[in-house]
Amino acid sequence: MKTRIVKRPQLSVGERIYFATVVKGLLLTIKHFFGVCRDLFDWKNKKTAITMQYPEERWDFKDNFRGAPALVMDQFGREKCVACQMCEFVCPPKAITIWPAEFATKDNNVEKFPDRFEIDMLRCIYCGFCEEACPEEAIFLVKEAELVHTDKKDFIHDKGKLYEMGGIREDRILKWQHK
Amino acid sequence: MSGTVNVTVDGKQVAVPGGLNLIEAARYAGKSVPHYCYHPRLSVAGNCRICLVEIQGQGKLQIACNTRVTEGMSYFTDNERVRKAREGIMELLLINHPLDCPICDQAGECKLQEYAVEHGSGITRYAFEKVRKPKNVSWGDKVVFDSERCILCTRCVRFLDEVAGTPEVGLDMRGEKCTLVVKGDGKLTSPYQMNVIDLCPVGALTSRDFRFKSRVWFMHFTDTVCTSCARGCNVTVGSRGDRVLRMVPRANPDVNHNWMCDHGRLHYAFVNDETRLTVPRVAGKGAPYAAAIARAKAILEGARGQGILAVASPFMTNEELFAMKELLDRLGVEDRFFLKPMGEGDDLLVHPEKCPNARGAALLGFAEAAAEWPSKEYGALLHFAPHEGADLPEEALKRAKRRILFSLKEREADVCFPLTTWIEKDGTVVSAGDRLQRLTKGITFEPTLVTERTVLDRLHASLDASHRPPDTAAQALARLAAALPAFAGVTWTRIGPLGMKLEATGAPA
Amino acid sequence: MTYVLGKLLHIVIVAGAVLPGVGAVMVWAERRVSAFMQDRLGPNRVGPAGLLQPVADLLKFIFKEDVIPGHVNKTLYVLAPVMSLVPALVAFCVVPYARGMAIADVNVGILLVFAISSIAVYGISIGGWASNNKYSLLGGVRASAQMISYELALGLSVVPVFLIVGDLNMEAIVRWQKENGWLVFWLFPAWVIFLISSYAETNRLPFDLPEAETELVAGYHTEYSSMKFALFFLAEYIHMTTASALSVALFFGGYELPFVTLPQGVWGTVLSGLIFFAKMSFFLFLFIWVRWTLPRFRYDQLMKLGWKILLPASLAIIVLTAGGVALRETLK
Amino acid sequence: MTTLFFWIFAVVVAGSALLAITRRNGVAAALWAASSFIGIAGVFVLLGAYFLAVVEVLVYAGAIMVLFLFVIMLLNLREADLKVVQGPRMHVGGAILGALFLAALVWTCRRSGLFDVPVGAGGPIGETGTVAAPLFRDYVLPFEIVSFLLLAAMVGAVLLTKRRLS
Repeated sequence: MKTRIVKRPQLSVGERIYFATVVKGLLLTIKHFFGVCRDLFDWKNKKTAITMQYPEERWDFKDNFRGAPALVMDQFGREKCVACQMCEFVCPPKAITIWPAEFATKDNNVEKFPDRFEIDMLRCIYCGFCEEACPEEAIFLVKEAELVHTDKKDFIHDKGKLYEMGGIREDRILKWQHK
Repeated sequence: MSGTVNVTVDGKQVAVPGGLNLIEAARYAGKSVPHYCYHPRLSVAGNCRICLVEIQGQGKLQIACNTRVTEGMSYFTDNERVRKAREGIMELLLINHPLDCPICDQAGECKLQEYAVEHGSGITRYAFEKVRKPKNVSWGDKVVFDSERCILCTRCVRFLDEVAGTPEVGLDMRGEKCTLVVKGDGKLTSPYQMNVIDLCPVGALTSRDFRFKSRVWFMHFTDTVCTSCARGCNVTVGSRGDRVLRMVPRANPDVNHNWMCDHGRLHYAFVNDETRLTVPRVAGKGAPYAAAIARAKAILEGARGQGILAVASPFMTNEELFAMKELLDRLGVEDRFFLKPMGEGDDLLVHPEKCPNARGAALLGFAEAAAEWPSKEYGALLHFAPHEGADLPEEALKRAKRRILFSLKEREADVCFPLTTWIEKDGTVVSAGDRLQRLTKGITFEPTLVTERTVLDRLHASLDASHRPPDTAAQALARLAAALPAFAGVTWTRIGPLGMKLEATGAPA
Repeated sequence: MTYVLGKLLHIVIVAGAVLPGVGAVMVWAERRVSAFMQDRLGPNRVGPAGLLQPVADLLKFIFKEDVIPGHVNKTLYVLAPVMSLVPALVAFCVVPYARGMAIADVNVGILLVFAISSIAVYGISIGGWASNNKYSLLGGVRASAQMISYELALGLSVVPVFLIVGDLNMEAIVRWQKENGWLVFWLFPAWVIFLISSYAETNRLPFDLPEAETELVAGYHTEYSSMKFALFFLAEYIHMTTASALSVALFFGGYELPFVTLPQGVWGTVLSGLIFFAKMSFFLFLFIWVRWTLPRFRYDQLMKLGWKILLPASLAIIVLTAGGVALRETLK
Repeated sequence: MTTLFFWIFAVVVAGSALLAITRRNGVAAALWAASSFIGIAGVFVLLGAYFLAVVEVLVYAGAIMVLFLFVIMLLNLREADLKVVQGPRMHVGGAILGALFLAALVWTCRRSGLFDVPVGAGGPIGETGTVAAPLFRDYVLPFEIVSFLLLAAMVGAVLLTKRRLS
């Protein structure tokens, strides 16, 4: 490793007096100040202000955004999750709890389903491992990022809530149709 | 058959007992040969073909399970030819496999999964529609059959025929339609039928009781002993979150080989009973242990003049019985009994004594209760209620003025301590044939629960400040071994995971 | 008696409404301006353009639990915010903020301002000491050392004003500027020293070492919360107001405008007041502007600047001005 | 009115001074001293000596006592440390010295005839001009000598601390 000695830069007289640099700094800040002032009158074409007026304006999340995990149904509105508990196993903060159950009737060719499926959003770290681990493509991290509740219990998303958030996704597996 | 023969496995020379097959012989060289249909306790079928090995001097590959070692034999378990053959077998086996591992209970302990990873190629070239076979077929109220997963190894067929003695299952049809069928109405009847679930190397046979309860990788496994009868079958208990989910047999050639009865296998529901007593009750109200022990002490001291009746339970471990014996010695109690539940037995494993430690209770000086109870009136009763079976008759209970009970469920008594079950504590029991075996703690049902040995020791210490109770079951056993000649020389490590025979008792094996 | 009552009313209006009002607006302005300079928007939800934010802040301060930590010197801890606020309010009394509208028209006016604002440091130092917290103590100690260092430069920087005007009375200084032009044109270097020193005296960036949050948590007011903290806060803004007012009165012609003669009577007074407030607002804005432009000084740099640069420079300006005045007198 | 204010200030001055010398706590003592100075400034105001009043506050309360406070805070003396230097002998010695100094002061003032001058008689005393004129005109040499002495003392103090450091 070669040692490189960096010489402390020698300030010129003008810089040592500071006045020019101070004025330069003041001009820079006031430029931004007036930039935002201008933007206030023409908010649509704002140039300087970076603030987003949050509840009215919202960020357009990218498709790979990792928001809250949610369960999805196939295009026929059928449950995709088979309660294999891979997500529960892989979940680093142990946020997922599944109570598997067996269908009472044998009419369908799907045997197992989650009786209860709970994700504790106070534990969830939005890592997306559940989505990666899911062999049935039944759990996805959706663009939901605003979880505000006044009761801790509400942060435990049950099956109904998870399906409501997840909605329907085109399915390639269609395990209900044939096996 | 006798003597040793020298064989070369993958170039490594080993001496193995004569008469072994190549799978077992390979173990001596530290090699494992994959196998589905072969089971050391069943006859050889040789139909899965995954155990093919190359024997030097023989042109074709041979199945290792049905070939016995000969002097000077040299074979390869892991060369290019063998690997290629296995890969082909794996691909064939998986052609019609439904790949429903996500909902299969076998996942995680499935030989198909393991060998697919170890020996499979990872891809399939089969591009056609898979064969559909019946799924979720009920084989009675204990076993569920999935024909698509079945690889037709016939282990279950052979077990029911050769071990259980009830040949109920057979193969039906041929070729790709080949499947297992049950005789008659299609329901299994054998009291040992659930062993086929353990035997099945894939997920074709699953337990109705355990079905979808838990994935195996979530479970915590504890090696212990079944307590449903005096046989003391060695088992592995699977639990999750301090609740017992299943019991499977653990191989012990001296007790149960690889099997256990269905009754014992399903005999754990009382452990998970949420209505169990978890805190002591004093006069019908919940109380801390300290208060309950203080009350029990007062009752015992107050009853000294009037006599105390002590009734132990054959579900207690030797260490608990010894702690009780020490307490009774200290109190000078003469009348020590225990109740032995009896039932039906059979020739294979089921023992008529429906408790794990009746022999231990007898060795520790408790008398088997006769039909006639002493007609004396007692000042106090110290009674460990058995988990099941006949309890103390009502008139015997009434004969004591004060009652100190240990019970699984709440009962009317002056002091009622909660019992802990066999999976919640360490200890030893004396199984049939004077075999000393270890129980191992696997779960903590409730953190509030205190084991009986600790309660007895604390009660003892409250009566006698000089009593220094042992901390662990191993220490308690050492104390017991020092005090009783029947247990002379016994230590916790000497018993080992498979148990030992109590030589000193001189009883017939 | 009418005179006393009138004065009392005057004091109550200025100290009870005008100054806290300016402080409140400044709290809002500080947050909005700083936001704008950083391309943000700042508080804009409470009321139109967030103008009611100070009210919301005040409500929060009032309803917040008044915590007095167990380890403090209770008497001084409670007294410190008051000791900080009172001098700030009193110092404004000699400022002629409109024609004939100084609360106290004293002939040593400007010196009185310095005297009173020099006492203000007690509030900060005592607050820091009474909190019994190492960060607070360091903040208090820093405040006292910094105040003494910059008071000299501050005081000496206005001496040339007196030399030129020949009077310590504020009204007289304003009148002189009406006739001879703003003093800032005569004494620009002195004004720069005055400005820098007044930033240091008000503990504003780049001289906010007593509360340097990156080093001292929150400095002297680490242990303060609710209304007590609000008093410290208010005191700082009133000090800024006074400093701005002084700058206007001493160097920028006070309530008068050049080349314009204000009408006599009530309207003239009101107009003059508006002019004064407009000028003052610029300096208040400058305070915020500078704060969000320049980073904080290191402590040794602060001391070096005060003692080695500003003090000799202000002395030199005095000598030069005195020479100039003497020359002028001789030439007359 | 003036008399009333005079008495208020007098009580403040004397009371604060007493409290300043009796407080164990250094910070409290310094604060009482500052309060005393402000009282004195009040008395000056009553006399019409605005300049003196302002300078009293500016220099003594605003600068010197702040410096004191600075030092006291930095030293952070504890009660136990103070007991060592505050024995009964110190109290007696201090009282005697103080009494002697007071006597000398009164004696000097009486001899100079300062006590005979009626209050407020000489017009605006302590105005900027009236203070400046004697200081820079009549007594300019003694003033400068005193300044020089102070400077010498300052340089000496700095040197002393420097030597101890090295």
